[in-house]
Amino acid sequence: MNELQFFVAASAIFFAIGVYGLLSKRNAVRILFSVEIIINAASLNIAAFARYMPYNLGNAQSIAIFVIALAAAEAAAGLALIIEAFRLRGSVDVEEMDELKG
Amino acid sequence: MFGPGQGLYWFIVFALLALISGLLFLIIPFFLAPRRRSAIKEDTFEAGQLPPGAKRIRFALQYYAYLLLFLLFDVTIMFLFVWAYSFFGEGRYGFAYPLALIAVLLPPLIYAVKLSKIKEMW
Amino acid sequence: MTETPRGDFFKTFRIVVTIVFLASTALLLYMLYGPAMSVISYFLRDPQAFLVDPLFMVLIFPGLTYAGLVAYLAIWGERKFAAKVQNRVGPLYAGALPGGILQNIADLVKILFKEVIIPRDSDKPIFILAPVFAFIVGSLPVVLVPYSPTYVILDFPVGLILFFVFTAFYPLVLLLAGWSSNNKFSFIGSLRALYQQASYEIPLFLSALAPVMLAGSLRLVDIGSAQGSVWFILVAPISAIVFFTSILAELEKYPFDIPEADSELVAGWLTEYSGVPYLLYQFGAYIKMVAYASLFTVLFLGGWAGFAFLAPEWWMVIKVAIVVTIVISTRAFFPRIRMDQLLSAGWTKLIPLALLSLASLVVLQMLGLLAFLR
Amino acid sequence: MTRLDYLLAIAILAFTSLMALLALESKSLVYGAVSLSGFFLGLSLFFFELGLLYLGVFQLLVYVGAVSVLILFAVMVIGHTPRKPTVGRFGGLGFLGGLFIALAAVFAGLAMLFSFLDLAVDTILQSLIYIGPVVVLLAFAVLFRGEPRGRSSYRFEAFGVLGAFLIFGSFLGALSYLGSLSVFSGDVTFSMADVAQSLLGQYGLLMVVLGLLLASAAFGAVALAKKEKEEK
Repeated sequence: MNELQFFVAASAIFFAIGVYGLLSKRNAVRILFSVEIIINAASLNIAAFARYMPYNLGNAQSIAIFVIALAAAEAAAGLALIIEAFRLRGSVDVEEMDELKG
Repeated sequence: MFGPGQGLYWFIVFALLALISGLLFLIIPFFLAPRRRSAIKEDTFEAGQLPPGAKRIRFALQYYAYLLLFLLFDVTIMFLFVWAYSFFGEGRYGFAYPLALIAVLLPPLIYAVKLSKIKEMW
Repeated sequence: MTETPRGDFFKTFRIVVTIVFLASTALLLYMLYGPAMSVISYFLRDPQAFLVDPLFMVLIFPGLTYAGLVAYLAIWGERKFAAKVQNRVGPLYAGALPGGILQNIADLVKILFKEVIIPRDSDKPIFILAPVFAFIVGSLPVVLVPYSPTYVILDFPVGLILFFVFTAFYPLVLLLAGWSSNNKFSFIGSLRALYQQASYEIPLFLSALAPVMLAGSLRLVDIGSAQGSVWFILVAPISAIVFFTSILAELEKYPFDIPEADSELVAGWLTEYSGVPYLLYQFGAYIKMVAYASLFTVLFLGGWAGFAFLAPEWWMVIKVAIVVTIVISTRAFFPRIRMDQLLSAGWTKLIPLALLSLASLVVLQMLGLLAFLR
Repeated sequence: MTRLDYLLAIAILAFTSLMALLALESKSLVYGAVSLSGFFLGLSLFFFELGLLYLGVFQLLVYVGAVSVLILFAVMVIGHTPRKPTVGRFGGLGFLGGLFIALAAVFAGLAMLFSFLDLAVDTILQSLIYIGPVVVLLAFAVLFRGEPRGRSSYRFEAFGVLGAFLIFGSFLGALSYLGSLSVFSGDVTFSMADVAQSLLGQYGLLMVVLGLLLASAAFGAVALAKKEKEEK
């Protein structure tokens, strides 16, 4: 096996773990964790390809950095939403957030 | 990447030393110090009073905005570090981008600081 | 005084800690075996060469022994100095001529024999391990600071940011410590500390941009070497002042010791800690202070630049000693300020000042006055 | 990569995937948040291993230094599930440690075997190496989960495992294709100038737009977190 394969497989493992969490958890905080894991897996993928395919390392790092910054913004907004939901109903279970159900 | 000639090797040695000395200090009192447990001693310490009410309390979120600002500035300053690194490159990249970044950050800063001063808002 | 049954927890915990301890000791011995052998083989022929060996650096000079020694002297000096200012005597009996200089060793022995009280309702794994992490996190930055181009353990291309990374771990540790104590005072104290650290990290980073701009590098050795002709404190004085103030806030030193305000919050986030864990926190904090003082010296005070009659490392040591003295003397001089004042001062005064300093550097560069640095 | 580098990378992989699973599966949310910061740390170790130092430092400062703190803070605000006896959780940790060591041993053994024999391993065998840990870890995740289960919970579990397998299965094809490529495995030297050139030169405008996005996210978050006037 070559090195690129190893790192891409690592990123795939993280991605799969993230998808598992996203599908099976009902706690909003855990869902946020899963999203973070998925985003991190993506940035690892970018980094691995940049290192082992002869591309511009600077560009690859910038793109991964943008991914990270985006995820930071997402975490800030998501946490504020979760705290607000907790204030309104005293629970962060996404199954119970069904006010909009017809 | 990894060998006795490199700094990283010695970094790991240093970290291990710190870990070992910390754990050593943690282990020593198991042998030296007495351990006589009692209910009052292990109760929560609240300056001599009996702790009233629940142990964990809900607290006001008054300065939460500062934490959000911290996250925002953290990311931006990492960009500014790159700009500062290339500052002496004959002004190749100019001052437009950092100026724009800082200008973009100012409104949320003012908003958050203003809000955090009013206790009733939280 | 009823005896409560000893839980299974401590048995398991002691086993786990011992296993980790033995494993890391074995790894350390394995890693040190080769270098130590080579040192022994050449030491008799050439003792001078040992002084620039990495083993020497890690164990003695910029590493553990030196940092621990400076931290020790700083603790003693802080007590003695504050006592003198407040017309007390301070440490007196242990140790002969300077007066009580062995007091800390006496205290260490006392603390080792003290009972470690673990509150019943605390979250025990985090409660016990948090001080160890605080100690590690506090002592890791020492690795990165160069004492001269040869005396540096880890010469990292983005060393300045890595230094900030290590100090940025600290809020995580103290939040966990305050939470796991399960005490109202602890948690309020740790929240205060968190807000304070988060608020003052930003001016710290912003003011550290000035040396990076002037030296054109993020490698600490390069930044220090760039100050051979002129120290950066002369070029960017505002940045230096902001940096020093933020250091005081990060270290929870006296005008900013709100997290541990002993007259309001018992001991802040350290309320439930006693004995050895408390010692680990305090010692980690003082080693962190040494690291910050050396970073301030490298960034603004010219690093190892000095006259030729002393080796560059000695100049660095002298400057660090001066900076540490200034830091600990604040305890005697300043009152404590209020939480909201502190936070809004960080965001509304220090950040604009740091940005102003950067703007002044840009203007100087545009006028062509910074050409002498190149 | 040398053999030592391989072992290091495998250890990091085991650590990081363990942390990711613990973040999702640990009983208390605070422990989950701490494990999540461990996951971020492990990922930055991957970046350092790849030689992308600035990216690794960025990851550490933003994720471990800021995002983790924010998440931990929010989790502590929300409160936590009622405490379980510590013995059970610690027993779980012991089991986890055993699993971790076993996994690391399996990984290390396989890696040593391949690097010693230097065989042209066939693709199915490689895929097995990749699938193995995921199967083990996911089985563990299903067997030992902390959150109280509702009646419909097992259905979600099943969905989760199925989804993870589908995703990973779709990666496998790509993985076996990557095995046939010839990659550039020489040394790369990190240079800050590269990053500066691309971040300020090529993507400068994008950086400012990202700043705008971050600022608006902070605006929104502050506005959400503050109390409405009417609710006392």
